[in-house]
Amino acid sequence: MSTASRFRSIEDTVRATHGKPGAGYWVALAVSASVFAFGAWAYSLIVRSGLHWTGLRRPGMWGNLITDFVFWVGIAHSGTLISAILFLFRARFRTAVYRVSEMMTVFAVLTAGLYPVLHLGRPWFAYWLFPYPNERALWVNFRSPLIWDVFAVTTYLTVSSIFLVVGMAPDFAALRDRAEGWRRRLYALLSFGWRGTDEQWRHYTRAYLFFAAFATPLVVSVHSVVSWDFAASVLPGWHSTLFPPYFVAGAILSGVAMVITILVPLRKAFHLEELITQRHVDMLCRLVILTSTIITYSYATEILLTLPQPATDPERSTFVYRMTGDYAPLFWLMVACNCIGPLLLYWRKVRETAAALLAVCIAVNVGMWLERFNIIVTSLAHDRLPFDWRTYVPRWVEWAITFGAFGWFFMLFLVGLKIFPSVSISEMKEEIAHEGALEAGHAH
Amino acid sequence: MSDRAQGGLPRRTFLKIAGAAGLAAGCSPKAATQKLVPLLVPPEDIVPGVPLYYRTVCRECPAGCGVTARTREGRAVKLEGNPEEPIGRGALCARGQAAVQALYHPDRFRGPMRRGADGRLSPVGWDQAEDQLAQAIAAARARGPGRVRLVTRAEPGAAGDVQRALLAAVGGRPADRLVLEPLDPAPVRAAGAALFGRPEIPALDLAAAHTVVSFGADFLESWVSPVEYTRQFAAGRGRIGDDRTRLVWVGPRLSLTGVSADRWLRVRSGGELPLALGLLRWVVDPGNAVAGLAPEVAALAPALLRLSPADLAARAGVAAADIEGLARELARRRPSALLGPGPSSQGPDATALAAVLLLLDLAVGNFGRTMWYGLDPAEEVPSTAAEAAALVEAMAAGQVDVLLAVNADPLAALPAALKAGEAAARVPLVVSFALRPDATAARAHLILPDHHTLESFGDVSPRAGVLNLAQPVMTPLFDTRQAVQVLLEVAGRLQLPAPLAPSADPYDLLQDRAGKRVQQAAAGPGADPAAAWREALQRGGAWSDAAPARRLPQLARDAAARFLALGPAPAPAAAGEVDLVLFPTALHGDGRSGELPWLQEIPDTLTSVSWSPWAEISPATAGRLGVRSGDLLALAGAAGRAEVPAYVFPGIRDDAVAVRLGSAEARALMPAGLDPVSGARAYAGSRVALSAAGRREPLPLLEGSPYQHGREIVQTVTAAAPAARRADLTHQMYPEPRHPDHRWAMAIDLDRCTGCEACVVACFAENNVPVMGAEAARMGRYMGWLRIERYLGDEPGGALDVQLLPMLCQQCTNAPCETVCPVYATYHTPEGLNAQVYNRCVGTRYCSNNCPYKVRTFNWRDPEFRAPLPMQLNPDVTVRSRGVMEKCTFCVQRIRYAEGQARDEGRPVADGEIVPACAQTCPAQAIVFGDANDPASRLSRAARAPRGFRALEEVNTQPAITYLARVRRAEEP
Amino acid sequence: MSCRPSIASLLTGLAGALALARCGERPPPAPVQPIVFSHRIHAGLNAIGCTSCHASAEHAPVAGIPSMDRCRGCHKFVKEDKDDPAITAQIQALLRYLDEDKPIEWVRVHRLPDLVYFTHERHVRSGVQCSECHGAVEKMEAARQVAPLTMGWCLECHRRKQAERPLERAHLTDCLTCHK
Amino acid sequence: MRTEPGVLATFDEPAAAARAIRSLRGRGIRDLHAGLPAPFPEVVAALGKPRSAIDYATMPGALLGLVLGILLPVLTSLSWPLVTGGKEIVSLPAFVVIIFEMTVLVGSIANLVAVTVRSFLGGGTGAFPRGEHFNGDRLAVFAAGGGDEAERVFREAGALEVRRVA
Repeated sequence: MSTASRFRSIEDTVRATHGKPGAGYWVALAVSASVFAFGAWAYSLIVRSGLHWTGLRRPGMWGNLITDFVFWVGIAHSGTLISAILFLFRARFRTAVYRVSEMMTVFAVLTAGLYPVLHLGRPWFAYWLFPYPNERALWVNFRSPLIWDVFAVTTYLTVSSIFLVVGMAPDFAALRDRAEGWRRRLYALLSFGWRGTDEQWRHYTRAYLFFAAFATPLVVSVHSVVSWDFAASVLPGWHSTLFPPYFVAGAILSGVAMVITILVPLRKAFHLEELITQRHVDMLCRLVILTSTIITYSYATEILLTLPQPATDPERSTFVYRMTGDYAPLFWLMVACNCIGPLLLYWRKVRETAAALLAVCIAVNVGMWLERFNIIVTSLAHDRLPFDWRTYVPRWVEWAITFGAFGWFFMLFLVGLKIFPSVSISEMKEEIAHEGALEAGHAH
Repeated sequence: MSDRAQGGLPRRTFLKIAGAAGLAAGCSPKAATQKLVPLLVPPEDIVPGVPLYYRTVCRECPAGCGVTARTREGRAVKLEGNPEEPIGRGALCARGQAAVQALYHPDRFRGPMRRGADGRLSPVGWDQAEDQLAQAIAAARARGPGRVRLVTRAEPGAAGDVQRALLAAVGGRPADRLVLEPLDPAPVRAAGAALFGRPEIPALDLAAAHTVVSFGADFLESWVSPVEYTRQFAAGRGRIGDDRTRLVWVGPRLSLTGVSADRWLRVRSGGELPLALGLLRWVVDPGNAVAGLAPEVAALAPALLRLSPADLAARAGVAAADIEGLARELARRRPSALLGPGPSSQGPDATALAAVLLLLDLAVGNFGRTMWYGLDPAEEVPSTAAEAAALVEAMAAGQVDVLLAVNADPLAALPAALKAGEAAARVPLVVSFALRPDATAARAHLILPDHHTLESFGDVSPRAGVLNLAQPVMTPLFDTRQAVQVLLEVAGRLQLPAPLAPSADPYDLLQDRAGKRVQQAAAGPGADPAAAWREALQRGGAWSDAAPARRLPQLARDAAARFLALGPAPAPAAAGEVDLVLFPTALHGDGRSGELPWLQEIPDTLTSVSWSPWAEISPATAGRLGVRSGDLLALAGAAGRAEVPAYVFPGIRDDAVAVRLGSAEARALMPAGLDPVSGARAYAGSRVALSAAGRREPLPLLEGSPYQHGREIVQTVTAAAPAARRADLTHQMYPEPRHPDHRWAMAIDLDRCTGCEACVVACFAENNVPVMGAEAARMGRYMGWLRIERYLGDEPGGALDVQLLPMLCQQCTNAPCETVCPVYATYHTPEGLNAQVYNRCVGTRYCSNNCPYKVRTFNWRDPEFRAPLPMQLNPDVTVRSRGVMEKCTFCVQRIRYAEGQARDEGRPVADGEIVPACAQTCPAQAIVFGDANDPASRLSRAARAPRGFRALEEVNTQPAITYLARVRRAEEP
Repeated sequence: MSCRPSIASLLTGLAGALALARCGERPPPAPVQPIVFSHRIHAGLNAIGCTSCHASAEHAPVAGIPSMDRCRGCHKFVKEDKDDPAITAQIQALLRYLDEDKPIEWVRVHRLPDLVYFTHERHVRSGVQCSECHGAVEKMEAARQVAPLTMGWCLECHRRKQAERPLERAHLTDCLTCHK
Repeated sequence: MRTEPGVLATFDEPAAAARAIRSLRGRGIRDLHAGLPAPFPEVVAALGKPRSAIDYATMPGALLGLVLGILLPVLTSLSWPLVTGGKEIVSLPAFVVIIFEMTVLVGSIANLVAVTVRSFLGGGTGAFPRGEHFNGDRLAVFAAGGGDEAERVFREAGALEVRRVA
């Protein structure tokens, strides 16, 4: 089979994903859209009459919404990790999967970015969080971790979007050349007049390298900054130097798990098996196992370092409360999902049976959500003055918003799938040409 | 902030209601287009934006403290004590301050009403109303004496005279006037009468007492004159040595007063008398050779020695050693004061108890040193429960044609068992002078709403030598009329031989009585009576320190004997039966102030319950019944039954259950029984069957965990170890921020604080803290800036060691809340305040998360102030809208005001010139505020005390608030 | 502080906020008053001092608007303008109010939001001229707002004054000096 | 964009294209351009053009970001100094995050601008004939100014089609 025909077959498979959507697609889209709509309506209640709709109360001033924020920022991590870091490490297995994870990243950041605004008492003043010259001569407090957040998240959104769009330009060009009608016009637009001359490639590949170089430390920084939202406080259970690496690892774990959760059905639905092979999936599973063990280590460190403290130590008291108090079931469920579950991936059987694999990965995502919930809620519920201890239980409005975000995410994703090339065509071609060269080498 | 939240609503409502002019200028601008309505004729001394103070008197309880009312733009915004007045001395209790909410209560009657045939109330003109009443009275008068009855609160002043005169004029007997003061300690009067021929409540000077023993007398909450007693008691606290006043609490339940006690003798309900007898017996026992014993008491020894200590101890339910220990202390630490009985110990033997206590006081020589006879004017002795019962009988028997309820709500105050409601139904004309709907008004045919005290003239002399004057601090809000005036006008419509008073105008009346007195007192060479009267009105009264009768009361021969014997031992309790303890609280007293928002919203100090009644049971009892706090308990007694949510409280005996007086539940359970000697209601001495109702009604609780979990948050010191533990903060990362001119700070003496909640009410009033209601309270969304944290001990199930910690913003130097705010809504001012700029706050709520003291409250929804409550709002403080964080500001508006004054006069701010609302009103003067930069300031000196410690100091927030550790009693030898 | 999402709240970031600042700076036109009261005639031609009507400006937070009594004080005698019938007409209108003992419902010209703690006393006593904020009222027929009365505008002056004596005037730029 | 006459040859194997390019350059025909569906290393190598100099845009961008990242928090904190939590007005440790994020942000934006100029929106097409697209299954080599010789070389290298472009 000649290189050219294999090039063509790749394009065909990718173009097939843009084919006329089936009933399943429409159902999925309708479901996610309506879930999102309900969440949006639920939030409108809060805008209209205040946060009393939530289960929040002193001392638990943060709950579901912030949990969701951290969760989605976490999801957003794998994308850039896979595309940028693995690119720098020349990990070839990334080629097939990085486009999907990049799309995921951008949409996840778009989701995460909502929450800091949603949870505000006066969301209509959210723009006060940005430093802009104003008539009141007021700026923002750069000492506040929340401002670090604003910068980290916006930067991350910008860079990862650029990364995605620039990376797709050559593919759009390829699609453009074979598309008609609105698609042709759209792709012509999105390919930024790409023609694939050696000259263009020369600068493009260089620039791409730099994007990767920028994105790599950014990935690490963003979730560290998010972790500082908590670590920079004085609250027992939050104030911990371990948080940055711990959060980054957690983010990657949840992110990769999410990638798998999306890839597995995707390659079934769009018959991408020969592009996204079992080998790719295996590599991702290894990532899951690796990060999961890091997480396990972090949990252990936190607990083992505080347990020796005297029983009156608030720090210790908080951790004991986390493990034995009102929220203990959630804690142990989290341990099961994040520490035990991923170990199942050691067995090939689990990795190869889609159902089992999905189960493990979804469990990890549940676990990671719980992790953030536990960190935020249990610490707040058990601060230094026992007289103020009080638990927090999310109300239906908060759940509606939480799930609404999933609706929003998958809505974007489903639309994206029908427009974006979900596998990088040009890089696949490069791969093939490379393999071809090797075969030729053997032949002689 | 939001149009709805404030500004707009208050002002519009005010214009509608008061129609006052020039107000918009004073109130905050907000509405779209605003009208400025000029005054036609400017009243002198009302300047928009400038506070104006009036002196008047508090009528929320018989103590009759003096009041200073702060008014703005002609409306009362806050009540404070009158510093010149000898009883309150500038302090005012929770109930006293809440009176302003009765003034602005949304439910107030807008004018006189008459109940039509359809049973519905409809407005009526004053003339018609008074005519109707006059005719009814005339008719009743014709049918003989006793057909017209009048129920009133104690009125030691002109109002009382008028009432008596009116009844007399229509041929009534003195008994036709029922003075309803449910908590009046009649047994003390009766005992005084029996022993010394003095039917009085002795005046106290607890400051002189070394040991105070209270037999159920909650003198720091509601007993007789709580503000005065608290001040006296606190004077002897805050010291380490042996001269520190010690308090011993005797009773089956640890009341809030008991919390201030150094020792709690857990007698069983009804065990107070045996205990008192035990003390007396020990004291007079020649074997113990107590020196300096009053001979006439010593003479009682033979009778007393007949009692066996063991038996007494058994009857009291305490160890004989405890009785002896206390007796020794009384013998050693003189003078002392033995107080009682109070409602929770006022049983069928109340007079005997009172008598024995008086004998003890006499024995150890307390008379003339800590207590005196001769200061109780006794001009308005409240009626006894027996008389109240008689009235109800008369009503039920149809012997009453006209019932006048003046500032009294008999239907709510009397036990349900008396069925006063049904009885009232048989009275042809019930007239209520209530300000707003109450139980009596609900059955009244005619409602003639009285002025609020703050709208009326009057005089109160709670004690010989004390004449407190009430005067209007603002024009009446509604078409109401002062009760005395109505009564006089009604009298005017009866063809009486002579008018009761020269004029029906309350001011004339005041002058005619109080005015004359003052002018006589001022009479003499070179004196100007008129000026004296003017001055009296300005200062809020006329006070002469009438020298109390120094001579000791003479014990009447053989009078004591009858009190020295014990009745038969009470029958053992049947299974499931426990003693019923009814107690008043500092916030509700006898419950007369009704459902005022602040008093409802602010949690009870001991239980942290708000908005709901509760029944206190011990953990053991709870375990036996298998209930936890919030489960409904069914209480069934001889008087009646009630279902109340349980509150599990280690501060009560296993064989007792306690319910707050003034609640409908307490009324239902209140025994109709009396103390036969004094005729007082026997609140104690009855039993109820206790069972779990099987339903649950979660209590709105403020507390999370009531235990300190070994964290030593609230510290205590002893004579042995007089210094509090301080964290080592020598290693600092940053230099401390400089405070160039001032550093405002506060010191709170936990040895003085009694947890009376007066400071909390003051804070609500001063800072427009919103009342969010029961649902929010249940949800834990209490908005108070200042809360009194109450710890029951170290660990659950551990020793009971109640500690109070008033918790408010600590105004930290290194405030964790400040760094995390993204928009500088909170920051550290050059004067050391932790500022909160509401209009900059976007509501991330991170500051609250990062606050170790959790003193920041968040506006989950827009607060609602029902008209005319907005008129009480302090114009110097915004009402915060939903979505913003708020917290204690050290009353920055007061700081600003004082600094402005000082700048005008070109002088520095003087020490003690700035007083936050909480410190101002504290009856115990436990709160000191001042400039920490000035080493000589009262604050600096207080904060330097070795007892001083800071909350969670190890977090290195460097709070501006120093707590002075409570002093634990040194063990008795 | 406004609780309803203003238009500016919808577009976040620089552009929107600057737009907000702009519209904040334009003072509104003079409102229509129930009767045409001419500051020019009173304060200008007749040179009546500000505080002789706005009496409490020097010793109270609010300057206060003159009571009807104060109007009567002069207009007991001044009942017409010989050479200007228009003015006479206005005086007649005022006299009608006075006869009926009705207050004139003036439309408010200067408004500060409730979150601001502003006191005339402090400003007047520290030597700020009325005209610095209210403009040349004595030249106005109908009083109108000339200054934007925005925070930036207040701050500009506060900073200027503070710069004169930085040490003892530190509080001039403290948030709590103006916000309650 | 100048279009000059030359020879355009299309291949289906990068290797073949690379071979052709090498022999052409051997013959002194150096003005060569390629249209590639992917950056095939061998072809790029054969063309032997210098490494892209896009760094010269990206690096200054990053530095500018760094400077802005320092100035923004420092100057705004000083413009209205408010003490929070007893910390210094200018507390650099807290600003590090801002500095870093700004560096990355401005750096990548500069990078984007640079690559847009050089490779997008018609940039970098050089002499490659307009209207010719090779993003699909073929790649093409264009010998600008090439004549019969170029044609022959292409055919030898196994071009699928060879044609003249006027």
